[in-house]
Amino acid sequence: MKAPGPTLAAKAGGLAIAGWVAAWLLALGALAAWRGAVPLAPAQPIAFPHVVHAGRLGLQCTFCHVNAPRSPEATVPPLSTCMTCHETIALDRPEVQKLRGYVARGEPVTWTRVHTLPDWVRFTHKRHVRAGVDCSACHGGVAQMARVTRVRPLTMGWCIGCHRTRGAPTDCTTCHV
Amino acid sequence: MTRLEFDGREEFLARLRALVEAGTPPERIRLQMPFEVAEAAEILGERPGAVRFFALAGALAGFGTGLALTIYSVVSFPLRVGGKPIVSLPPFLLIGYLLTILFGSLGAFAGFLLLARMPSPRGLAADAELADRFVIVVEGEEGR
Amino acid sequence: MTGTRVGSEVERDVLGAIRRPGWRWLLGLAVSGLLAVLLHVLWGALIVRGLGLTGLNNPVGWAVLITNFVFWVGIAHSGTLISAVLFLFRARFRTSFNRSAEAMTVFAILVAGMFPLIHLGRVWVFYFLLPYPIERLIWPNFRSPLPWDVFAVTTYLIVSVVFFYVGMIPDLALARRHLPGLRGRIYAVLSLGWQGTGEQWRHYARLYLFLAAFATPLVASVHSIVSWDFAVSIVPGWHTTIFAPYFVAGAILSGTAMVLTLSIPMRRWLGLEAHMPIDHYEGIAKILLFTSLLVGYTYVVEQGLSLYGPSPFERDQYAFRAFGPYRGLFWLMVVCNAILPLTLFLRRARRSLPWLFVLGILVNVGMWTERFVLIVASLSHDFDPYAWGTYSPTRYEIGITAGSFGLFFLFFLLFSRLLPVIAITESKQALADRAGEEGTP
Amino acid sequence: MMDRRTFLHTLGLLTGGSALSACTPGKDRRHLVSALVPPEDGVVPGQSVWHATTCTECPAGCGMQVRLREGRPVKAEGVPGHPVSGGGLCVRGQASLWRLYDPRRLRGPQVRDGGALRAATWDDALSRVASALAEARGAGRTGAYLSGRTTGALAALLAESAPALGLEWLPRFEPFSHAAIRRANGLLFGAPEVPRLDAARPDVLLTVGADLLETFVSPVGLAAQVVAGPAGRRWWHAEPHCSLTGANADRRLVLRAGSEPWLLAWLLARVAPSARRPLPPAVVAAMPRPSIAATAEATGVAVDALEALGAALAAAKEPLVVAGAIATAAEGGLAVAGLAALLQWTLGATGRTVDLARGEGYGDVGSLLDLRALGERLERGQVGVLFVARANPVRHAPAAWRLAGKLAGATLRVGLGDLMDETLREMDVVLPLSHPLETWEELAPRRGLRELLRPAAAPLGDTRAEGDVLLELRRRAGETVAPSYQERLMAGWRARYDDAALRAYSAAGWAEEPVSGPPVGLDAGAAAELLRGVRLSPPKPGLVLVLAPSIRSFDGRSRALQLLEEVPDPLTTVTYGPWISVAPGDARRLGVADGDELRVTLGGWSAELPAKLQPGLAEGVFVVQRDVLPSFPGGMDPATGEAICALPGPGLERTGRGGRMPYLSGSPSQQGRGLIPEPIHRKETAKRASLYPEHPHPEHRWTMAIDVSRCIGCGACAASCYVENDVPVTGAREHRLGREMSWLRIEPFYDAAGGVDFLPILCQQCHAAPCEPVCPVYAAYHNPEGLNVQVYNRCIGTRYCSNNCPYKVRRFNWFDPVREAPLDLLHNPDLSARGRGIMEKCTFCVQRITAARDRAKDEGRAVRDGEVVPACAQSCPTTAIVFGDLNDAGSRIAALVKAPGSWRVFEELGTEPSVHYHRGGGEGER
Repeated sequence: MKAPGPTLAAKAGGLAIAGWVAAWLLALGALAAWRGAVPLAPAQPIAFPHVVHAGRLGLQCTFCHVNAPRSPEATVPPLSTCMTCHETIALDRPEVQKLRGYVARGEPVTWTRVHTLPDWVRFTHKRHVRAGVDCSACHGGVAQMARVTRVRPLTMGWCIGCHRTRGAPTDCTTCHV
Repeated sequence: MTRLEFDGREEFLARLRALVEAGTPPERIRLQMPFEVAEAAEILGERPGAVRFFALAGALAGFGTGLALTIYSVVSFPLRVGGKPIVSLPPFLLIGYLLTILFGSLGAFAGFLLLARMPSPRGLAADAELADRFVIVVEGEEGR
Repeated sequence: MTGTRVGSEVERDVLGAIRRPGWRWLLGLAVSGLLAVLLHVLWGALIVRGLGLTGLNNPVGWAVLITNFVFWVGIAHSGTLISAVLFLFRARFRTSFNRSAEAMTVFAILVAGMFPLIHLGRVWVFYFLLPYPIERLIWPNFRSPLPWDVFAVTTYLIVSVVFFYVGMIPDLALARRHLPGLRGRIYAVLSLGWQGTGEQWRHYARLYLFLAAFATPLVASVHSIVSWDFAVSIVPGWHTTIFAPYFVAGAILSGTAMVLTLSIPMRRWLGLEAHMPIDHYEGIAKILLFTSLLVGYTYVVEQGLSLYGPSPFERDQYAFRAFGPYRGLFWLMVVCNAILPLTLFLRRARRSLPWLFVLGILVNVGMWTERFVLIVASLSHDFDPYAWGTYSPTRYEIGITAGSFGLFFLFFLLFSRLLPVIAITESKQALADRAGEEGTP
Repeated sequence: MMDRRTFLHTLGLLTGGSALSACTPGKDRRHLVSALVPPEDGVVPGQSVWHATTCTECPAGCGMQVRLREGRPVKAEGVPGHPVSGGGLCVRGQASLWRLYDPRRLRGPQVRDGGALRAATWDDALSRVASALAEARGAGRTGAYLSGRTTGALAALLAESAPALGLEWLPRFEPFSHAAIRRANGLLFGAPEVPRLDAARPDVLLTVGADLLETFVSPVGLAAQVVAGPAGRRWWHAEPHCSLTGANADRRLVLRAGSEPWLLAWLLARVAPSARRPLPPAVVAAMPRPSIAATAEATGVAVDALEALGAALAAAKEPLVVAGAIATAAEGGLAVAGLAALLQWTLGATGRTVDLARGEGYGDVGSLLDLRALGERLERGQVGVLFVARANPVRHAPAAWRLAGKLAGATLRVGLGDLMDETLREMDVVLPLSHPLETWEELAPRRGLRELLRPAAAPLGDTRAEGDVLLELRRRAGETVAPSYQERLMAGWRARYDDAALRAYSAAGWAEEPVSGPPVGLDAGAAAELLRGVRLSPPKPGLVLVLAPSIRSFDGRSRALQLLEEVPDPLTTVTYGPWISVAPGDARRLGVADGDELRVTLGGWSAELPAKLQPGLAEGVFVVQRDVLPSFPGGMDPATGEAICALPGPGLERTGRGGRMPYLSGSPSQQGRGLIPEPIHRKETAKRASLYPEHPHPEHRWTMAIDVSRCIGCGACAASCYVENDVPVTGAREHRLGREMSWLRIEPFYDAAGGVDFLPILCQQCHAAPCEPVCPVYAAYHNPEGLNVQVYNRCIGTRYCSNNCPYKVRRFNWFDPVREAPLDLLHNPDLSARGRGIMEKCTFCVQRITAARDRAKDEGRAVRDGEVVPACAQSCPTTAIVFGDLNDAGSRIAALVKAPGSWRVFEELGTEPSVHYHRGGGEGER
């Protein structure tokens, strides 16, 4: 009862300590992993090129996103809006044919959100648009994008920064109710 | 160089005193002790080390940090709670006080390591000697 | 007789203890290890399912978990007291206990520190509490006592660890010499290559002095700050100015009691009777008695203030404690903390290790109940009669409490085998001093 | 004549979120959907639309407006200025949305197959019914159609459909049939009606049994009237037990059960000589004249109390006596109703505050007599197909009748309803009815009033409107009928209204038409006859068990809705499960405490109920709310057909079982802590004692004032808050642990005399809030508009704020709040997410403040006074809650806060709450 002693003690001790530390590291790791990451430029069911519509054709954002100035949600246009032109225009393009396919099948198109905020943030497009904030302030130069990409951080600090510079309210209830 | 070893503290001190009175320059005397003997330093006429300055620096830094942190935090994002003023010093002083102690002790420790040249490779060497007796080493001229 | 001979005895026995793990030790290790695991499992359940698994409810938002926090922070106190304060007062009996007391301090803070986290509703965002420049641009609220806790406990932990470690450096160097092979190397590295040269000793002495000087105010401040978690609020029974001294006294009482509870068996099982003489225990017993008197006094003053004061809420509250559903615990706390320790006025009691051991346990039972009564009774009977309600713990809280003891003893058992449990170098010095006094008439 | 589209549009059929509009997925934050075509005009996603419709949780027919978001009703509120309800909506009305989304709602037809009910298709179920009808016709057996009270368009359809299907439409079955009152009025005035009351005008009001504030005919409207009574109005209420109505009366007289005739007879004799409308000599001759001593002896009411009452009634300018409910639901109920009617007549109330010409339209409601007759016919096998629609006779018929068994006498039993109940369980075919918010309907709850119901949501299950079922059955019988009930209704409206009228009707949700009835006259002979029939027998001594109606579930029809169990009973604060109220004295005698179980026996009937002490209660009286009983233990008064609800001589014994029961109040009394200072002196506005400087509220300073003299404790505000703010509904287990989540609660405080004060407590939005500084992360802070904001996503759940809140209004999410589908659709999209581990609380409906500010900004103006109405204030039937901006000097709130006698709870703590309480203008006698 002497030789095995120290090694045993050391082993047991080492294990216990290691286990405890590991548990903590694990917890912290899980913590770091805990956030719903959103891809910056997700693929869309139809590769709608803003660069053509908003860029080359120079359509206003609100031409399609009609609700932006009058509703909290900008909303994407119904397919009927697309069809006003694409009944006749660019019928040969594969993406346009995709679109017509959806319409023919009577199936709504489900886009992947690029700019999204957590459930605990209340954002209203109406107020921002009416305050004269340019769409690109948050959405970046969509008019130059073939595929819409999130270029702004959309973090709280970023929001507050802009609110402060523009003298907009920074009371918590402005965004968190 | 000469090396003297003692079992008892008293003999050790007596001999050390003798050496110094005999005119051996203190800087040529190296000691090793199993525990601290304050008198030894006195005999060699060494003044208390510089650890205290590190401690002081740490303490002041801590207090400053505490106040700066707290005050900046409320000024940068002022929020009204319980009708209290935005800059409410009493609690902030508390933070300052705690950081004083924290930085102070860490400063002192850092200072000690620096001054005592620790961790020292020589001390870590497998054959590093550690006296459980009192040792006086007097280095000869060639020692330098 | 000269210092070194006796000194080397200490050295042999203490470092020898590192080698011999008895079956008692292994058993203890296993039991406390299991309890520690239980603690983390139950905590996991709380995180996944929610704090509803506890018995907490609407008026009573804090209970056993916070009780444990206060309790363990209290335990942590005697460590600093014995090592720092007694060092400054040059109390000789300190040398038998300071090492284990310091270890106890460190472990108790580690355990205590877990509880504020355990009782958080959303522990996964605990970092909101930490003051670092986050992208949200928003900081912790330094006007709230909880960030004070964060700072106080962290400071206390770090300072205690440093103090504990610095005090151990020379002994680690010794251990390195006694243990061959890998473990020797480990101790060597831990000792940072200490050689005990005059130069090192000179700075070391200054450092130790300063650490003691810094740690001493912490004894008073840390538990005062913990007490302000309650005193700063407006809850009847919490909102009193006496809380800071009241808590500090209580903390030292429980800490000292824990020292007895731990060191008496340790002394026996590690065969250190020679180096932990009864006289030293008598010294500890005196501290226990003194703090117990303080605590008893605060009990009286607390009730007195409530009766004297203008607030009907306060008056009702103290009546509720003494005669309400928690009266059993209330009187238990009075007996354990303020009455039983009075036996220590008798020299025989002070010198009887069995009694000191039992008393140590009883006092800690009393101190735990004190915190429980203080927290739960006050919350369950505050301002609005409609909102009154009582609380009783569930098996989750009981399990976590047991687990916290497991974790603490796990740490302590490991310490008792892996590190020198008595300050060898200091003992040597003490012995030398005594020898010197005897030698020089 | 407008074209069909504009017609539909006018009816709001095509406006935002109506049943037909494309409903966009509300919660999905990961995707966006491009529909094929734009939604119908008017739909702007993320904006709410309010639909005016009608509440159907009880027969009163209060106005209800429903808020629609993304095609789903998310909130119900009262219609301001509505002729029935006057603008409030009661706790049951709030819960009607829970009925719409109730997970246990019948999703499709069921038919009985060898004992058990099994799901079936409509076609299958209906063809069964049709063939059974054909058979019965062949066998010459007329069927019976038993329904709950039915008015308006559906009544018209039933009246013509029943004969067409070979059915007899039996008198309507209502547990609260008010049969005695109708019988008496029929005898005395030839008008067998429940009169429409005007409780706002009387300066002296005596209610005997009639629980105006709970279930009596039209409680929301009556409550609004009662609190609006003239200054100095005195209101006596006489009853054996202690009801919410009694608790709110200026003076409650505890009558010995069954002694009501004594009281009324004595009063009649007392006031008749000096009355403004003298009684005919024959009547005077027949009048019983009990001595005051005998009356006091029999009723247990002190002589001087009687004197005071008699004198007050005699001297009153506008006296009103109402007897009903518990007072008429007993042997001799007819005498009670008759005496009360004569008092009304001779005191001059009839024709003024008691309107028989424009009655409540209960003429076609039957009574238990009709139900018994049906039972006998069933036993004799004279009934063909039996329909039971929207009624639960099995549960409400006296248990002794064993009605369930007798139902077997019909050839086929067809049940129509929305939730499975005791009656539907006995049926062979169960046809699920759509919720009133899923269908078109038109009600006429009282004579001269039409109310519109229109679909606010697409049906959640495979359900149909009763009208469509009837039409379909007639179609199958070979008739040619309207293609759908909707078409039939619309045809009716097209014929009745022009463009403008329809718009008005649609916008308001109701339309009133002048009704002229002949002035009623007293039939002296009948009156004398009735008086001679009055038996003044001494009431039976001993214990009495009172089966009281429940404000939370009316006669039990709303019992299935969990929200109504989550909201506590006003007097006992019991939430879940049955209980029996026991007077403290009796509790001592029986040796029971709260939660101890009692076995109650009445003849063969027995039930085990946990006891709850109720201080206001007279000794010897035990109260059980009749909605919680599985079966009805009482009998029937053969004279009127009313159920007998005051039952003498119950056996009571402890079972020995017991335990924590779910009630919320920690103490029935204020413990002298002066939450409601008593008496209230005009106190100088206390100087603000604080070291800190007053902090500014530059823009708004939101403040609330609550009139405790108007608060009747009905709980509508609490229910409204639950729905508006998605407050988690936690259930009995959590309530037992003391973990209710209500943001707003009403605290009943009993005084020594057994009087009750109700104190609504919500977050007081303190200016020096104790909860704020203790939060380590600024989740709780004070915003510049005076709100004590709780930022949910910042909260880490230390619960320190709740500990430090003197009002204990903060609620912690102990678990993740879960709602069984489809209840999860009942969700206010304006709120940010909350979940496990988060502290939540009232913030004066900050989402509504934000919405109002948004509206104001759009219109480039400031927020108007009264524009922001929190959910609680909106629903309050008695408008006890006023909300506004204290910075606006002209606002109502500013005036109320300054008013003398206004106080704040625990003001001495220096928390400076933003909720001010006051006792209105006149102090009650309480």
